[in-house]
Amino acid sequence: MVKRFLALLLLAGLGGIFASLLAGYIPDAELNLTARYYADHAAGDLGAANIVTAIIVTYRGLDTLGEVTVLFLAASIVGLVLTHRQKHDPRPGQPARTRAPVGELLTTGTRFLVPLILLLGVYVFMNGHLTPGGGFQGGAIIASGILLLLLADPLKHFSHGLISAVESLAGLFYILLGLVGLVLAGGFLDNRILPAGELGALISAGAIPLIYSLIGLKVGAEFSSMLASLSETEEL
Amino acid sequence: MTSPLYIIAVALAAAFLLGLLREQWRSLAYPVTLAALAFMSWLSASWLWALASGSASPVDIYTAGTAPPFAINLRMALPEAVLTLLINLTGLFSALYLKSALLARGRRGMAVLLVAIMALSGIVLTRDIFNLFVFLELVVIATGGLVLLSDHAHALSAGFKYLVVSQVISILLLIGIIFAYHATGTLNIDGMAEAVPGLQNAGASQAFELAFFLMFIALVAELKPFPANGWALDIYEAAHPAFSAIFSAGAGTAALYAVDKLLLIGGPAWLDMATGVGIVTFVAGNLLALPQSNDRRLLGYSSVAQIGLILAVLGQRDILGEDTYFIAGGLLLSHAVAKAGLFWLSGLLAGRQLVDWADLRERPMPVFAFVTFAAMLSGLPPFPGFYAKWELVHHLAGSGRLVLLALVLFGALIEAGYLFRWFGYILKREPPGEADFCRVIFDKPHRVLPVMVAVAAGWALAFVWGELASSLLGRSNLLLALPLLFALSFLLLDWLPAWVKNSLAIAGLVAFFAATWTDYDALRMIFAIIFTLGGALTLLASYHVHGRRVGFYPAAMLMFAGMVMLIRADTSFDFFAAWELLTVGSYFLILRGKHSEPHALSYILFSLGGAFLIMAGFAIAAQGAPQFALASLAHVAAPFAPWVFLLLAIGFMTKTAAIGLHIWLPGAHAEAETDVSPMVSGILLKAGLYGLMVLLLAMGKQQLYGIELTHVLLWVAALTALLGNLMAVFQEDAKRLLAYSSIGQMGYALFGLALMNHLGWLMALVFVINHYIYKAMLFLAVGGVAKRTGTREMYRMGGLIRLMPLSFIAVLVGIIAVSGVPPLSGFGGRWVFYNAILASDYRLPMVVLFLAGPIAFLYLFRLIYTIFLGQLKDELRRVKEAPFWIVLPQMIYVALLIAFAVVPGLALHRVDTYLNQFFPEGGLSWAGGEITSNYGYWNPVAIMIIVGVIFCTVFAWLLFVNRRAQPVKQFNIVFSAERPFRPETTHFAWNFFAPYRKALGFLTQPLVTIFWTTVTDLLHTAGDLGRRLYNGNGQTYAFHFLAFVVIVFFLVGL
Amino acid sequence: MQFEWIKIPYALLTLFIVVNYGMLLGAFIQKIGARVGRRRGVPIWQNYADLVKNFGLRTSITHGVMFYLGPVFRLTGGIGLLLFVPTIYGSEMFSNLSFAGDLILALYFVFFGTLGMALGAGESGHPHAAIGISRGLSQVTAAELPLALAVFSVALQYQTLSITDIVSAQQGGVLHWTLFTNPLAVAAAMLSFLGSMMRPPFDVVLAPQEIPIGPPTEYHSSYLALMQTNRAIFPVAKIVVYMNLFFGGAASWPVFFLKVFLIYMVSVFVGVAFPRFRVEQSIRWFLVWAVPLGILSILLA
Amino acid sequence: MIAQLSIATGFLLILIGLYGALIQRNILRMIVAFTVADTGVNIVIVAVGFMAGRTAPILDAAVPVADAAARIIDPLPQALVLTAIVIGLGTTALMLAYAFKLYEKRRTLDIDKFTDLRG
Repeated sequence: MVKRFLALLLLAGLGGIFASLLAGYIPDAELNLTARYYADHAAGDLGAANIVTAIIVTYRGLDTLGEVTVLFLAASIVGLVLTHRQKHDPRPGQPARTRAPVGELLTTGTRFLVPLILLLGVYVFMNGHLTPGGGFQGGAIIASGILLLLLADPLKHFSHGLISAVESLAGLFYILLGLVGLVLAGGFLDNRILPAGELGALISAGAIPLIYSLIGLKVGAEFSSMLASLSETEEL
Repeated sequence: MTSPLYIIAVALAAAFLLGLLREQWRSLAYPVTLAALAFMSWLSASWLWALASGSASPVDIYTAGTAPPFAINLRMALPEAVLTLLINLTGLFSALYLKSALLARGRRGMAVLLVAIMALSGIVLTRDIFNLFVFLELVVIATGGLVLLSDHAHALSAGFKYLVVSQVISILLLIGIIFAYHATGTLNIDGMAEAVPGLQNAGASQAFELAFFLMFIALVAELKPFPANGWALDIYEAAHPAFSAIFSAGAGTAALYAVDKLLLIGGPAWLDMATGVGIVTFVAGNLLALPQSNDRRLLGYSSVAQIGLILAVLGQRDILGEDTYFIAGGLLLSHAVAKAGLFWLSGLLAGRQLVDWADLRERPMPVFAFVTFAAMLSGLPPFPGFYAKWELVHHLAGSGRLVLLALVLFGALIEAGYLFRWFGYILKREPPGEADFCRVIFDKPHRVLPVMVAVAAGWALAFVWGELASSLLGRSNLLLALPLLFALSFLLLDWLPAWVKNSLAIAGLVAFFAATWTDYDALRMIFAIIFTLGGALTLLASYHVHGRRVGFYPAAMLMFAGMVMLIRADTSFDFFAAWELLTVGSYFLILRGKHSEPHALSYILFSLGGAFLIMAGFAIAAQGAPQFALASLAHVAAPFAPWVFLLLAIGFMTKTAAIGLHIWLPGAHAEAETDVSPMVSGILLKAGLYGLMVLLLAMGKQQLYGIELTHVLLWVAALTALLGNLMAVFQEDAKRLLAYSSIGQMGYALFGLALMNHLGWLMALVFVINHYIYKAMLFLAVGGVAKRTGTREMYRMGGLIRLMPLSFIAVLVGIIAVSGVPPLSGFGGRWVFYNAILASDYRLPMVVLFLAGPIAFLYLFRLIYTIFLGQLKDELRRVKEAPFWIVLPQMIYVALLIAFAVVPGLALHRVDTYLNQFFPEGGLSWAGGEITSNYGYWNPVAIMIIVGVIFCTVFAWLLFVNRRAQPVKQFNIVFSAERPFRPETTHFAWNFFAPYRKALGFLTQPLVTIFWTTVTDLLHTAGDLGRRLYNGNGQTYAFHFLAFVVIVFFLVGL
Repeated sequence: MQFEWIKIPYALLTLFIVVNYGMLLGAFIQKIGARVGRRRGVPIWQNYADLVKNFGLRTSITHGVMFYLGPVFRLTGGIGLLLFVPTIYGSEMFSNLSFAGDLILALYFVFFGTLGMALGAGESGHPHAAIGISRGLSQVTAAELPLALAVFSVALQYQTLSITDIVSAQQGGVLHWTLFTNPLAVAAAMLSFLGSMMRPPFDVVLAPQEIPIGPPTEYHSSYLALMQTNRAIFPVAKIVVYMNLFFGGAASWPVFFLKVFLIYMVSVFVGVAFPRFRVEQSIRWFLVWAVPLGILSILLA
Repeated sequence: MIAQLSIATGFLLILIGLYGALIQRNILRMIVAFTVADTGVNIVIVAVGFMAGRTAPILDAAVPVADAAARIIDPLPQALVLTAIVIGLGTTALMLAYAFKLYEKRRTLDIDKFTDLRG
């Protein structure tokens, strides 16, 4: 009871801070300096129709590299934790795990849907510079396909080696592209190592589609690896 | 120059590359990791070199080919270079250290480590607030992973608690960032800082302040401020020590720099909050560390405290100005290197209790490493923390921020307390069973190397900071001081046999005196002779020790180095540095005694406490100047002068063991080794007197609230003399008796100084010389006896006169001299004393001193009687005379005493003349053998001759009439019609002055001891109460954090 | 004041006179004590007889070097004290060896004999000796304090430490004596005097009647003779100091004999009238009664 | 007004999430509570960049480059929120892994049972 009261008291205090933040909030009427720069220059300089993507991949590319790394870290640690467990807890002599069948509908649906999902994922990250969406969204979609596979066959084993190879290669190329930017263009992760092309075209916006594709692959691989690792904990 | 971006790029590339290597190829993955970290370190180092040498200028690195604030930019300037180098090196050596753990966990662990180091460097480099957030989250997640490298049973729960609170922190940080962006229209740190003053109206500025508060508090929380730090402490305790090293040295550093960047945005308005949070954390962290018994948890609290102190320093940048980075950097680097080193060291030991560190005992290298780290943390010279603390204190005092100053010093004292207590455990506790330390060194060189690197880095930093201090601030680089170098060179020579080192030491002391003796005026000359030649003389006794005597000479020579630097110091800084050096040296020396652990601890604590008061006094006197010539103490402005006087006087009086501050002395002097006691008693105590002389010469009489401070000193001195003597009477332990007697004697000397007249000073100097000679001699004699008999309890001895005649002679001459009975030199002191007080205005304190005088006879008689006279014990019948090398100096002292008794003018005439410039009136006139004052006269030669002639005549007469006296056996006495046969029951020695105790024993109630025990108990209790906050529940820690936020919010009063 | 060789025979003359006077005085006072107790008492030459007898004893033993030297220290202390103080005011002849030092020398030299004696007795190994010393030292620290205060008060009063100067300042009539000009100091000093004369109520140190206790327990024959000699010299020497400081000194030997006798009688009167204190009682007594007088005298001086 | 309402909603979600994280003793519930709070944060971030009457920052025929500055909303918070989401996700995954390990070790998910390190 005391705990709840204290929690409420503290959150009331925090709420007070939030309330004054809210009270002091006045929506901008005009774009501020930074946003205005993006609005004016993103298309011209980088050739990206989707300004958000331009920001994510180029202007704040370092953040995005960090994000990718966050996922990489999370996947690594989850993998670390779980392989660590398996080494310590091999449970020898346990009979092969069996499960009740998951049902016709799910199995068939999976078989039907997964290619489509994967395709959609690729579409989303390939078109990240033109339309809403991008590497993360695409990667997540791809991972959802994997999830579907796992749901359909919980005992399915994914090749960790393949996943991590995709993940690593995508990451390495990502860094490499960034460094190429440093050498050939204005700076690390500058997308203007390739021609900007025509605004709105698929092959345009310099290296953005390439980078976003790599991100998409990497994110997809990382999510998949996390899902796979987590699914292996099921016997508990 | 290679772009600093490669630090990030290479780390990430290597981390991703590891994913390509199959789990089976771990032995390949590990070198890749090390290579990447080595490259990153090299890159930082090359930038540091280029920037420091001026061959490169600071650069801003734009990403995405776009200028900030539209894209993220990084910066590489000197601070960044230093900090990234620190982080990367910590990472590199921790990776080395983690070899087995990393190889066991595989490539993922290595990748996580790489990313963690990269992210820490990123925090330092980035100039974008949101980018900083991303790096911060990377650190958090990586921490969550690296904690699991540990085998500790509770690493898992520790990591989870950490994640829980980190989540809350990141929520606040994000909210803060987005609103700050909204208010300023930029995410660039420098851009925000520029935008803030331009905010149009009060509303916008208010909104920004709120947003800034959230960002700031979130980043401050990353520094683990008290009390919102329970979540981090468990990490320190549970994680692998190598990771704790990163966590303490790397993460702490990065977070501090992040806060520093934020302060740039917030501006001066937020400095107070930083200071407040910092100093509270510093004090509380140290208090909480005090009751800890787990080594890593203690280090955790200590890390928290250190970082708190640096935060407080950052918060003081309004007065520190350009020195901020010198101070904060000194503290930070000291902290980081020492903490990393200590965490690495802790991994070499099996036990987790502090006392388990006794494993290190007898192993010079790790002990030296520990000493280096502890000294760095406590800010002792010559390490950077020392320079930093000096500057900090001076700035604080110059701006009148005295409360903060007091808190800083208080916290630092507690910190020194637990560090030195720990050191005492290492040297003095029994190792916990089988010490597997040796095996570790040979089996795991990769774990020893980082520790050694940290030690080397510590000394390198000491040199660098000394250079910086001398080039930027005009302080002297202590590591270039010849005496100190001489002392330190004994560290390298420690493999030599003791007698070689002893000869070197003696030669060094004598040569130093020979080279410099022309530099001293009469007053300093006396001290110089005692410190160098006197030291050499006591060192003669050290020849009796065989073997290598590891650690003795560095410590002893450090003490002597400090002392000669003390008398040669002209500026307050040099003086204080020398003071600290001699304190530290003597501490190590005292700690060598078999049972001296608690006493050495109380010695160093009182001494450091005193030293801090001295530093505060100097700082207040300086009034903003970084240092000043000692002589200009005389020109301290009026409102400060009495306070300066008070602080300095109390500081010096801790060394002379004035009453109330004396409780360290008896144990320290009594438990020290045979040849150490004369050094610390006969020589070291004089350093305090020297300080007081310097002080009194410069400042003279000061009044505080109408009370004359020298008058107060008189009372303190008189009480010291009385109670010191009285307590000496009731000691059973011979060396304790002598130690208490020193307290009393120092009381006399202090009294003479406080009289502030010509003869008073002369008397003090007579006491200085006399006390050196006879106390060194008595300690040696008693030490020799204790060595032979195996006890220091006087009632266990008795009748040793026939077995140890030379020691007896020394003690006999000694006690005649101490008691002031003519014709020996002690009388000269008394005579000058009476003449001095006749000229003084104060009469009441003298009464107390009169009472003290005769009491000396009691303990002196007891000393000689119970040891040498009376009944010889059966078990001591085969005792031999003390070793030659212990007796030899005693005989030299006997000769000196007699010489000084006959011709005191040799030493005193010059001093008398010298004193004329300060106290023109009341000097002595020296005509032939006669010494005349305004009141009386005295002819030492005549006295010696007359007494000698009478004595010899009577003696001859007795010889003539009683030439056939027969020596009889021991029990041939008339004893109540019985024949006693047991020496134990016949030797009246225990509780010798029982009636006296009945009459006056109430005066020796250990009130002072009770007082100080209560103080330390209170501190411990406070620490224990604080510990209850940390109930181990992650949710509670989240509560703490939110409460911290809300409370600070209301305190800031936005 | 300078040393001249002639001072030596003069000093020896003083010594001779004082030894004889002291022995006679001692016996006389013993006789007085006996008469008060309705006894006959010793003959007046008894001390001479004792001295001769003790020197004449052939066999003697020693417990060691310090034991042997103890009486030497003792007697040296007594003689030294006597000779460092001018005996007769205004007489160059009997100013003795006072050129060597002033009042402070005299006061501190008192301890020379005490210390040596204590050491010698200590080496005998006799526990009673040690007990006696323990008591004696304990008592003397308290007993000497009022004297020290009084002396200091007098030195302040006359602004000198030279005994001769102090005496000369008291010349010109009885009322110029310190006794009248600084009565508090004198009172304190006289109380201290009681304590140092080894007479009741402060004689527990020697405890001569009941048990063989105290430093001289083991001494005999010629050792004892030396100590007896000292016992003749020392009280007189000490009283000389008192006389010079507080009672105007003595300008001639008759005045000297009279004053010394009268001052000695003070302790005798008190001694026969009061029972004995235990050590801690006497310490407290001095601290409570005598020391405050001394302090007052200093404050008022 | 929409912006204020959204922000208020976000704040409310944060507070609700934090309340859950502070009160719930079950570790999984705590994690869920944190995701609620994270969602609140994300809403706030997006809402702060909202500008009434404008459109998404994607240039096409409807929004030509020339008058983009007058037509689109602030794109930056949208970029930031993506990062925030991903980071929240990573943390959540990590905490889930922790939860699993904690459960495996003690067979309980009660946070009060993991208080071995203290003081």
